[in-house]
Amino acid sequence: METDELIINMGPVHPSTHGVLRFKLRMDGEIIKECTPVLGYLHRGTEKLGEMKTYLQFIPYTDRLDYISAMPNNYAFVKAVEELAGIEVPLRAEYIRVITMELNRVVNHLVSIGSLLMDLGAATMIMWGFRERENALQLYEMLCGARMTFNYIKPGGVREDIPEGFIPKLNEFIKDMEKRIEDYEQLINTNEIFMMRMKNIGVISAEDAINYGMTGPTLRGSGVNYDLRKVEPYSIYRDIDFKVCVRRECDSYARYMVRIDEMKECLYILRQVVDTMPEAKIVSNPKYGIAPMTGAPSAVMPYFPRIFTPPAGEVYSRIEAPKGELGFYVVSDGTTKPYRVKIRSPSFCNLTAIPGMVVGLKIPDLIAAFGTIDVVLGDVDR
Amino acid sequence: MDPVTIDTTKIKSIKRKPVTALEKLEDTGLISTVLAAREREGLILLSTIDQVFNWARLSSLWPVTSGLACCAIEMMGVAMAHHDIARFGMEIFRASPRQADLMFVAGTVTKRMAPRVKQLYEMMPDPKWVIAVGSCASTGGPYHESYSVLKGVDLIIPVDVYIPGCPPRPEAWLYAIIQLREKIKNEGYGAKWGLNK
Amino acid sequence: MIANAYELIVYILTLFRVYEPLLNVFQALGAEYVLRIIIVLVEIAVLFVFVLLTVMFLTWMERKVVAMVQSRYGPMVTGPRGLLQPVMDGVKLIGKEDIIPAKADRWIFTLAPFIVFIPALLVFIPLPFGESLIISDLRVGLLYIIAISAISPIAILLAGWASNNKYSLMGAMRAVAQDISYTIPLALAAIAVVLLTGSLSMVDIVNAQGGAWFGVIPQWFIFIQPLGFILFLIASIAEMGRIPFDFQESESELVAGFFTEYSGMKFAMFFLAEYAHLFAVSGIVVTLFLGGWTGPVLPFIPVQITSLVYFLIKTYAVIFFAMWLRDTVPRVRIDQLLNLGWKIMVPLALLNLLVTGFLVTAGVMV
Amino acid sequence: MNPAEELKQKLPSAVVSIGIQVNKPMAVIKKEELLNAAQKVKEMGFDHLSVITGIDYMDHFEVVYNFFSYAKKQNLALKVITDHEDPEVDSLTSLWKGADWLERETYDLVGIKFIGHPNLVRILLPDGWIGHPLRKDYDMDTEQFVTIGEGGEDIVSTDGSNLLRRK
Amino acid sequence: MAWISKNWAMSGIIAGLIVTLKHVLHIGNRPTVTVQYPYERMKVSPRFRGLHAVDENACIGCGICEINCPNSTIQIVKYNTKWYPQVNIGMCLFCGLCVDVCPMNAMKMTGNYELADYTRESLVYGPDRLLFNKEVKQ
Repeated sequence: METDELIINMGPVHPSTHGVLRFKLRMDGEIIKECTPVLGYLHRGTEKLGEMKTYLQFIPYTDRLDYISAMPNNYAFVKAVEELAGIEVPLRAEYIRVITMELNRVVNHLVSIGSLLMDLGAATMIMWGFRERENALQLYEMLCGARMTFNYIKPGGVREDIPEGFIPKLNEFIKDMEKRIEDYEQLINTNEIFMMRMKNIGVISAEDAINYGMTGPTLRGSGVNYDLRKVEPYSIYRDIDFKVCVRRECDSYARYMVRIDEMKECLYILRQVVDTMPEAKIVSNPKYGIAPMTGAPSAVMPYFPRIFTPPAGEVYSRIEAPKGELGFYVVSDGTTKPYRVKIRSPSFCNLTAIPGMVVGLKIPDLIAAFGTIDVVLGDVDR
Repeated sequence: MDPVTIDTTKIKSIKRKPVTALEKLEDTGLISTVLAAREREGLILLSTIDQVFNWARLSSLWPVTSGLACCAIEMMGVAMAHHDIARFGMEIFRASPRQADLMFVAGTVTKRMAPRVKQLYEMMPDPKWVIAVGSCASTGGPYHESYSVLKGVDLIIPVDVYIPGCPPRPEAWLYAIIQLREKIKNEGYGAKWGLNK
Repeated sequence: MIANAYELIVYILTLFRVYEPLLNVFQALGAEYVLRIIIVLVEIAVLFVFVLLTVMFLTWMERKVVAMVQSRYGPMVTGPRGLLQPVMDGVKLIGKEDIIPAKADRWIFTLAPFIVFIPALLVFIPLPFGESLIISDLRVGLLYIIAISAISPIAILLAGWASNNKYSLMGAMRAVAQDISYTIPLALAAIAVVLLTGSLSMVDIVNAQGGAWFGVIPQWFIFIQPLGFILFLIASIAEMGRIPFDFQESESELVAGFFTEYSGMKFAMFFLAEYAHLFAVSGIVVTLFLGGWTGPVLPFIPVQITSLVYFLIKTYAVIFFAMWLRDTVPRVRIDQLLNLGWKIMVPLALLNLLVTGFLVTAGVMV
Repeated sequence: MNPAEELKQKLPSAVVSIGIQVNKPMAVIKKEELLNAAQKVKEMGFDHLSVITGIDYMDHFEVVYNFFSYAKKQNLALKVITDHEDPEVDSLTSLWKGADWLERETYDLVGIKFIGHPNLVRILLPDGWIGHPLRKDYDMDTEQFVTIGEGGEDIVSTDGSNLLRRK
Repeated sequence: MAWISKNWAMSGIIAGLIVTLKHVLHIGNRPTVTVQYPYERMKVSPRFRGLHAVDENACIGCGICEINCPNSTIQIVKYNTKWYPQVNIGMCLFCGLCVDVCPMNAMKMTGNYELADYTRESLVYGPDRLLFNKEVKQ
């Protein structure tokens, strides 16, 4: 009998590609023979814009790379610039940065798990995830006035000190969140249908994962104990006690469980940071840049530079973003604008592994595996 | 006001098969009847039908799932528990454009995506509306200097309501939806086909 | 004893003393059958309106239940608590442009929604809504229902094929595979009930569950046939095509399944058929296993009304369960679904049938 | 001893110079010896290829590879300098599968060709796009439009009349 | 068959059903959280970055905001004999850089987010819509 191979295009506008990704699938019946992701539907030329903007003007653009967790993006770029210029950051500013970044990790994992479950057909989890995310966003709005695109972390500190009433609300959020995570676990973790869909699907061994350049929860789901916060501690992570969540099953379920564990770990970190936060209300480096001229609302108004010229040189600096290793390669020629900004985005490198992971599986498995890789198209296409 | 006379003989002499939706509707003679009635302000019944249809349309705007970029996350946020677009009967995000009435252009329309957005719009059945969300869709926004971004989605499809913001907060979306509802409420029957002008 | 809805209408008319004069008028014209036809048409009209209203209410209820699970409100703006929302959706869909894709098979594309919709209505004919509230008490009622339900896969296949879209075709294929593999355990589980009652008539099945043990526990077949009930429930959820078994329109995999290309009124008909089917199947579950319209008889209220209320309460409980389940679980994979159907449900249903057969022959049951 | 010096000891012919990239050791490699050096680097335990960056310096191109070792927890950067006319370096896809897309991206945006890459086509921009945007001499004034062809492929042209609405 | 023998109780699904039922019945601090927008509003933080506002007396029309804007949203235009910024909020990033750099603290961002409009031209907010007067407010 003669059979014909079916070519299916999933996307670019498809409900389960989390944005505008397209999969070109060569199918044999329901089995995927070959999967080719087609990218670039959200390619906005951020790297080119980086060469056209000054350092400070480029910070808002970093927000729009990985728009679910924008704070680590902000921080990664600022960290690169700070390393380049050798700026010291006040301790309180570092604490605030860590609070925002860990909060963002929780938000990111909520969205990631929620959209994974929605793709699998259970719409409830995403609603619950976004319900808690909304509370976190209100905290962000208190802090920096925006919900998703913060422009909060600046070279030498943060934009503003934390407002009054922030810490109690944060504590309330942490307490609430711990209960909610129990709910999620009860709803999903042991669900037989969920296990059936996730176990032994999208298996990638540790060697392959390293070879593909996967990082973050996807790598830790394959049993590699690797977290930049531990390996190359930046900011104040050296002083914080936390453990790296690792699972050895290498499948989609392991990656999902890593995310759940990481959320709990984030809450643990947040509690610590809030408890040990220094009192001195200095959130920017006064040696660097100029103070506001007139009518400053308070004495603790942060100082940050208006025109910023790091010395010539190049730096590659990376952090552990919620999705994996986020790096910025910044080349400076001593002017106000970077000469070249290269973004090493975790989603792009993690997505590399998809074609190898899904051959021989079915479309629903592709969706499950893809959901646990957790990509954001703004981060992939930049 | 003089009654509008419809010369049906002229229409029949053309003898062309109606192709587009507009021609089909004209073929039934409904539009011209309604328009004539509106002109004369005599037939209250027909304008009531207008109102009923407008009411139905504004009450059940089903959006097509077409998240493009950052704003898509806020679009999900609008649909979720805290803001709950379902109160307006809009939570049915149809994956297939054939069953949708409203398109949120939520995010940056890149050059590569532009023909697809246009195709998606063309696949939607009339009457249909478009809301351009955020700076990117309105004017190109942050990326309007970029080589690969379209400077505003209204260059390729007609837009009814623009929402500024980057991304706009969910209340701003709901405000825009209320604005759109106001707009639909005041539309004539043939409004989407440009006949009541 | 009033056997069915026709006799009920006659009875009511007689009660108001209009039946005799009417009959006389028609007899004088020599056209007695016209009156019969009119009464039957009235019956069908009432049924149709009832089904339409139920479907509208069900869509509203579905949205509200989902909203409640997800800590939000659901439709609120249109009408009180959003009750007018389904009406608005319907009116809007009527006013939409009707697109037939250029590459589609025009005739089949147009025909398919009707072929889906009509069986969804026909299923209601032998379904007893209450004491004597039945259009026609067919002697082969259960068989008829299963046979009529088997038409919808054909229509779905037609729709998927005619759309000329890969997603539609795949959705249709899956739907057909699913329907076929789940009709068998469904029928086998139902046959066990038939063995107990010895009749295919729905009214007989309900009447067999009328009694009570110790005067308290109702003699519903769910207690005699727990395994059969679970199998029937799972199979009927699969037949309805709801999460966790909604392959026909699994949004995240195949854009909207077999009705991807449908718009306007044709899409509305699929929608109507889906919810009518949901109500019908829940009604069948109630009839077969939950005692149908039986319940405590109240004084001063006609038994027709109380029985209808009991039936509706039970049916909505089953529907609520289906909606509740939908909000909790993800969907299974198509091959897992077929595995479940053929390798687990069919053998279990056969086992159940075997045991029931033994017990009935031995005279332990009934 | 930092890994760049170690590499220089092992492959003295390949390493032009060693330096420091803020706090990461860096070695400048001869263009012809890149594959050799990468092989050696992988043997030294640098199993994670973090990023490939192509930089246009008007008169020459630089390609920078950043590596990390999971076992030793060390960083290493390799730099290759190519001429501006016909920038070509060896592909590392045989050693790291993850290099595949990174190289395609560098080819797409900077225009550096990778010899031996199995599928060196544009990844972010559609096929047929004129110019490589991250080069300093990229023409930002000419707008390019994309339309969809018969088979769903992208067609690039500078004429947007099919796409744009008549105003 | 092996699968069913392990999972015949479906305890995971039943646990899930219990959680969702708790939400339906609002048991244990699981309330309905919806804020019904046109009738109720969320409290907007004082730092919220919404529509711009320019202090009429403080602004000196220096144009620092114009140069510092990442995507040339702001233009300085003449209005009533003085120069004031004009903001095209249809292009604005709402990043707050203009507020940060203003030497006179004249630029502010208000909590106004209800900005949707029917035309693209009406999104250009000239000084007539941006200016506010401190004295009048007090």
